[in-house]
Amino acid sequence: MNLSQFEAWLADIDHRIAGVEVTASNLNKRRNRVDLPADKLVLFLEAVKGEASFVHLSAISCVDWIDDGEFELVYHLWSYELNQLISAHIRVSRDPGEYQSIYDLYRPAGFFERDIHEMYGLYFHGAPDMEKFILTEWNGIPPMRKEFDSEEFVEQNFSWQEYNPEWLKELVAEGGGVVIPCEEQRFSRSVATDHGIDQQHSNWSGCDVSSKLCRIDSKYRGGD
Amino acid sequence: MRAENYQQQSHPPSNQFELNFGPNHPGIEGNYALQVEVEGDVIVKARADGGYLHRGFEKLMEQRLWIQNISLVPRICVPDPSPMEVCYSMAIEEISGIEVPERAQWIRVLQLELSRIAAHLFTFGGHAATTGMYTPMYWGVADRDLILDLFEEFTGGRIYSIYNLPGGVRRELPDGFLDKVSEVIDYIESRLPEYDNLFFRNAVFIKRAKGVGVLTQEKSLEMGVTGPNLRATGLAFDLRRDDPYLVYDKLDFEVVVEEAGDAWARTLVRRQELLQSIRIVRQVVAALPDIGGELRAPIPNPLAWRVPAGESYARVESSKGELAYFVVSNGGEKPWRVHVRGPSAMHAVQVLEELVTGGRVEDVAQTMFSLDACPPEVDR
Amino acid sequence: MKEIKVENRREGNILSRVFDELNEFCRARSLFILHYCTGCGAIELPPVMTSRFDMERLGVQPMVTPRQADILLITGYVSIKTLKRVMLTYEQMGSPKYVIGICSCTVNGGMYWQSYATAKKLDEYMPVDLYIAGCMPRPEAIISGLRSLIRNIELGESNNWKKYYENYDYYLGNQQKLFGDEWQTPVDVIGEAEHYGLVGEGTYGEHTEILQRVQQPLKPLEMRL
Amino acid sequence: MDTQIFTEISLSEILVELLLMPVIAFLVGLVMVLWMRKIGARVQRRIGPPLFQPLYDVVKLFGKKTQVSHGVVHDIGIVMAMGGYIAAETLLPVPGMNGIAVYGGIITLTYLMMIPSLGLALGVGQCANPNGSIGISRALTAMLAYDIPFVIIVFGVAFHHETTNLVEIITQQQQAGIASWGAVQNPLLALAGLATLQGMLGKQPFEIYIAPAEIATGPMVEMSGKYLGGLFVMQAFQLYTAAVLYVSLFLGGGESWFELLAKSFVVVSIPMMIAFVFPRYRTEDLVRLFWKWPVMIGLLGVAFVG
Amino acid sequence: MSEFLFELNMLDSLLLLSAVTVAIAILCRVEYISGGVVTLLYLAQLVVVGMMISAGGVFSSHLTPQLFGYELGWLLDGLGLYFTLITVGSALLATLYMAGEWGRRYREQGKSFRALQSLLALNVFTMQLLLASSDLLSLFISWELASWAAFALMALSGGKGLKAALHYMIYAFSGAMLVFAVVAWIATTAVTAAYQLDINGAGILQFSSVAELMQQGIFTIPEQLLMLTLLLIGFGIKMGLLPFHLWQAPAYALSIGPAGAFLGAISSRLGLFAIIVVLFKIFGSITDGSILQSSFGFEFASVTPKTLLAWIAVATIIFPTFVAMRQNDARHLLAWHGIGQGGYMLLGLVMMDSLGSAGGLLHVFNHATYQAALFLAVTSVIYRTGTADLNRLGGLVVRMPLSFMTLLIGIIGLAGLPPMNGFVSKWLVYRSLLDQGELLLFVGAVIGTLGTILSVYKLIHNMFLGSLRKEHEEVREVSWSMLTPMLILSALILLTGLFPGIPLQWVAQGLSAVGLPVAEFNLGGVMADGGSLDMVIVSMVLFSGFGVAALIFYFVGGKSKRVNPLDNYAGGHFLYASNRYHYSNNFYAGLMHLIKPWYKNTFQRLERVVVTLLELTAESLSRLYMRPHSNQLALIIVVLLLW
Repeated sequence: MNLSQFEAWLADIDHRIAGVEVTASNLNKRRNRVDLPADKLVLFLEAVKGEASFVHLSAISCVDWIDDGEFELVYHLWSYELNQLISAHIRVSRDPGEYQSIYDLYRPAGFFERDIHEMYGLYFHGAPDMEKFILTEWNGIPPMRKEFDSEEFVEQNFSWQEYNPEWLKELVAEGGGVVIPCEEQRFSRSVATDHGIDQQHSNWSGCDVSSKLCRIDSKYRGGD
Repeated sequence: MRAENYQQQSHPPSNQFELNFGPNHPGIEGNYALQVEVEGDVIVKARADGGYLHRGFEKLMEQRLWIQNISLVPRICVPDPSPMEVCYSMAIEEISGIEVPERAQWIRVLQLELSRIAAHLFTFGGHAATTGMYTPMYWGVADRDLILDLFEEFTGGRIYSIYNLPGGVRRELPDGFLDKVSEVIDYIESRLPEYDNLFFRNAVFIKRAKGVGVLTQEKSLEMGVTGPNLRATGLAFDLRRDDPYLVYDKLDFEVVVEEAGDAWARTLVRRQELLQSIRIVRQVVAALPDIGGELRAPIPNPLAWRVPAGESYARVESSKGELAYFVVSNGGEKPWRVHVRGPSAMHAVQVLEELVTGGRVEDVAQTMFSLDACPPEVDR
Repeated sequence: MKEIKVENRREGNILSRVFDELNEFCRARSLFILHYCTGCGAIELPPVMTSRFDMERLGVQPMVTPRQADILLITGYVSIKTLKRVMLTYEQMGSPKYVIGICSCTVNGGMYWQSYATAKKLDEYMPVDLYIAGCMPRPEAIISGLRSLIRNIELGESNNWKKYYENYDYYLGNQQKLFGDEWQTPVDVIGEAEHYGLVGEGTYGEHTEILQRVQQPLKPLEMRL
Repeated sequence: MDTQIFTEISLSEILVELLLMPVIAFLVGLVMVLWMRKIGARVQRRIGPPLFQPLYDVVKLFGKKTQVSHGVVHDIGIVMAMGGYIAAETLLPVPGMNGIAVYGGIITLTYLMMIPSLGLALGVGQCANPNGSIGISRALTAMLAYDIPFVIIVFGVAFHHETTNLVEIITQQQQAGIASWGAVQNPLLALAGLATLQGMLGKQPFEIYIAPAEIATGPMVEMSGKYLGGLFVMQAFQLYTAAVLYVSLFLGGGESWFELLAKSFVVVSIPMMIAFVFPRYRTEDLVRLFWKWPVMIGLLGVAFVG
Repeated sequence: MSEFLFELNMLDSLLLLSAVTVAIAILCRVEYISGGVVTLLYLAQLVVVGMMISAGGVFSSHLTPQLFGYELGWLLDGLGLYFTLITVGSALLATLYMAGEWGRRYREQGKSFRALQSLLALNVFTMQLLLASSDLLSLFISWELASWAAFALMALSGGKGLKAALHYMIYAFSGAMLVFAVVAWIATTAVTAAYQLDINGAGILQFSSVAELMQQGIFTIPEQLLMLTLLLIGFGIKMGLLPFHLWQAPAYALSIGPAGAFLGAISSRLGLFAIIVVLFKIFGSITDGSILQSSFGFEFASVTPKTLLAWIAVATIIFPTFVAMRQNDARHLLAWHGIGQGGYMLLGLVMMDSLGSAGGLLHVFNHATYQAALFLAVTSVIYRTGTADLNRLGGLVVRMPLSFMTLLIGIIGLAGLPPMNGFVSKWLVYRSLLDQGELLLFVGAVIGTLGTILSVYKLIHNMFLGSLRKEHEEVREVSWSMLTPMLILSALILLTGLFPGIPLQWVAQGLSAVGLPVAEFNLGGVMADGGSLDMVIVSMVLFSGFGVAALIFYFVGGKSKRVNPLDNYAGGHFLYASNRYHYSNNFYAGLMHLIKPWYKNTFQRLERVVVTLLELTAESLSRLYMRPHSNQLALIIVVLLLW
């Protein structure tokens, strides 16, 4: 299969598998975006692997669209013969958080699915190993879910140390140093909120970390 | 670590015992662990255990501005950090449709290839040290330091350069920098015969490395192995050539291939790639003075920059293999999702487990180092 | 944490004083660092170790297991999973032992201050002798840090390892807060403190009580007829 | 001649020698350790440790405040490892001091040198760490490998000089200058001896039993404080013993201390220079290698002894 | 009869005591008394033997029955005395071991302690008869008796042990047949020869007379060689010489604990005794090859029986030692070493110089001490844990320290390292090989020693070191009744290592009895040209070395603290109780990668081939016999007649 045949094949695929939607990237001619219903994915992958030589599963990415109540799974497939990339997008409901493993088709999926499971709590049926790999000693909710607030967790579990040595005080008193007033910093999302920037995802509980940031900032000055 | 873990229990009759390779073990790259079950000195079962370097990068990136994340990404792979920032920048550029000026692209290539040379020198040293030969490590790391000096000079940081921005690079090369690059490159090339005698052609090393951790081409395709490890199995595939980015399509270099697929072949591929990188750097050094123009495309105020909604999948050939960033923007100030596909994620977990199983205790470390696994990429 | 008074160690008769002096002198000149890459700062250790900066000049050399080592280098952030291992490693090391926190992350969490996965303040979990800030500190900075540690040891000022025994309750409390009350390392720190006469005011406390209640006692296997 | 020596040496002289010989061996051994590390540093293009580094290390390790013992046998093992060598030094004649060499001879010395290995093995076994046990299993295997050429050499030398008495062997070699040296008389044996020396010192390419990247320093894995210090002491003794034994067998010993030490340091340098440019063999490759080349050369050497 | 009693000399009283021991062991139904009584009787025997040794000389018994016209005589010389001493000594310690708690448990298990006791006594008695035999016929008869007694003792354990014992019996029986053939051959020829030589016909089978016959050339040299070969095979089977060693290890290993210790210590050495008698008392002139040279008229030096035997001995050292390395059962491991150590004895003896023969003969004593100690220690472990499987034990040193010590001393002896006694005898053998320039034999012997070191470390590591299993948490040290013999043996190993002069004087008596040269020795060792050995000084230096090291270690070094085994390095990971953290199986895995293909089980295959051939022959013969078709038979007869 050469490139032109592949393009024809890809254009034709929605006739064979209902609901497949192909979008070619206009920036990079080697990228092809495919959207399809979740139940058609395996069918599509079988076709794409068997007929179009996409043997390399580059990655499976998961995106948490919390407002839609869905996870988006993106399967990035590469063909060594065509040098083309297909990104197959599916959406899975967030609530039961289950999907089907494609380990039988692509062995690298074993790692990615395991990773998605522990990071998002999305369970893959038929995967060889759904044991935790990275967060083996983590008991909270899967941390990559948008509702998990990392800062709140940090606030509860850790403390910071003051670092305000004499030399820094002197320096600041002289008006030196690079201490940026907290309100001018745009490092934290709560600061960003103060400035009225679009806060689309307001389900994050805001907490004021700006005072902390000042300290960290002054600490960094001492370093590299 | 919980009290009940220390409750005495009787073991069923078994001829096997367990060994922990890592996290605190010199035979493991970085902070990573392999728990193996051994019979005699043959490993019957291996289980990778990661997460010791987990920092939640992907979560952190969702909480920081697009531009702040530039300083975060290089830390995902410590031995070879430059591809990270380049790749992340490329992803943003693709989403927001920014054209990178040519000069910046050439400088990025220079940065990437210098980083590759440094990473390979580091890997050789590590690989040699696992077999008990420390001199290549002492030499290699010291030679790598020269390249780090170069980095320091033109980016300001020895390891983490944080030199790229979406749209280009941060600052102009210093005066006379290219001469220094040529000097260092010449020096490293002149050292190669010495490395050959010491390491690559060392009879004992060849005896140790040949036939260890053999990956066939079928297996590596099946398992998603990329980069030098894939090329060592005879498949000439290189993202720089086959999915070109930056100005790699204008550069003249070869895709190095070895057939055997064992630790020895992988090492040889890296050694040849080192030469190819030197070749590329020479071309860049020759070309750069003639390429003028901007260093970076104009971008909005980075502190209030909202990348338009969209997604992109940027791929770069790092020294370990295919590095990819999947970046999703919802038009906000911060990325909605960044997924880092570290090349080691493939060969440091499933492949490593499989190659180690059936092998010998003495080859565990060598297998891992010859695969050039980089645990922080796995843990993120 | 209670402030502890560093005891005056130049005590006893002349012979033992001379012996102590000799010990300090040699200890400062022979430091074995543990080969444990806890974080990304470890990438700057090979340059320190190898031909360019050659830390063996200072009598510092890498060692493999915690038993053999004197210095625990925390090279950067410690994820909670790693922190548990670092605690184990620290407790397994033979005193006098020194902890050097390399990189800013050990001070306050550094770049990862928001991260749910990394511990922020190393000082809460083990006594740190020296911080080398920077992200990451250059080899020169590490060498200079080692030099100042050597100087401190020679002057007898680096006695933070005693703090761990004398204020064990405080450290254990912080560990329990992070790891849960069931937390127990196989090292019997209290027993060690008693055995070597290092019991201080803060050795026992509410947290050690919790430990003694939940723990699986790990006594040495004594020979018996 | 033996019976004469039995009566000639006075008790006090022997006692002084018995005390002095291990002390000298220890000090020279420490310098050899330094020498080894310096050579390594030079090969690796760096400066290397300061002059008294080995001494600092040992003193520091013995002075550690807290140390970990896994049981009585752990202690006894280290004592045996050190004590075996302390005893072995007295069987090794040096200029001006024969110690009790005449009562033991080379076979006794060979077997006495196995005592530290056995002691170490016991101590490590008690640590209940499989890394250590694997290390010991490899160390004993290596011993099985290098001791076969070693005994061939011992046999050849003893057969050549018609005695197992080291004092006598040295005297015979010193009779006619360099021409009567073992290395000149039996060059093949001397060559096989060098290979054996490499194995005996456990340096690359025969470093399987330490192998940090494989078994986390094997026998040393659970050694802290004075236990590790004991092993450092043992290493110093081992270097000294191996070097002086080689010099005594092949290089005519030393008529003066200067001569002996000069020769010993030259001998020690050879394995060190090899060590830093080679990786380690696998166990079976090591055994195969030792059973092939040094044995062959050694047998050939003995055949020429005639 | 009363007259007879009056003239009872020491040998008679010894044999009588021994017989009484057997009788009491059989008759005494009160088993807990019999243990003590029999032990005392052994002690009495030991005292008699001691008196005989101190008296020196040759003791002949009044017991001189006649059989088929040949006079049977019993006569104990230095050699026999030496072996008798070891026999009685090991029996004494084995019985002492059995007498207390061990025996009680044995009885409680419903097994017959009386049978064990009496069979052991019977073994001792028959062995004494054998050791005191002075002519070929009495040798053969007592040989048979001893074989059957040994068989009965082995078979007592039942099960696999019975099978192994039957295996042994087949070997022993074939050996006995060969011996009998030679005896009958000599006997028939000797009667006629006796008239020619004017020797008393009834005493013609006495060793000295037979030796005379041989020297007079009654038998041609090839005939003598054949006889020698047959006898060597016959006796070599008992000794476990290659290639007839297969029966020994399982048979000894599977015997009941203390019986195994006794058998392992001395039983197979009877073969060596007989071989010594044959080699030096009867065929002395052939052995060294001098006669061969003169009679065949060409250089025969390279294939004299001496060199041949030496090579067999070296093979006997090497092969079983490396088989032992692969054993996973402590008793099997020791039993295989027992075979291997026999090689050193033979090797030393056939060197026929003062050092070598002293070494070989001394090794019998040394081997008996450490083999008994090792077997008893292993039996103690089995007694407490119920297993000798090296993969199911570990860490017992904290629970059974004295057994550990015994085993440690035993293995140092077995490995032949100073300062234990095994070193002395091996040193003598090495020296003799060195003096005679036997390089390859020397190397072979050393390979054996090195292999021994490897496998004994595996033994002690897998049993006593490493991590303790949970089921052995509550194990205790064995009782003093069992410890006493173990400690006595340990002390013996150490003492005779320190003062090898003590056993060497008995060895000297033995050597002079068979006319071998005797080395010059003193209390501490041996003096010889070209290097001496003084164990007193060597041991003193070694122990003072240990002392100095201990001083440095305990006083210069800081205080140490014991820790729990779970407080251990596991790659920075926590070591949980659920982790299997004990390396035991395939302990020398690296070495095995190289030498595993060399284990071809050649001897097992050879044995199987012979067995199959025999079965085939027997089968065909029986078929011929069972189904006699008259016409076929007639045909065969006709053919035979015509031919």
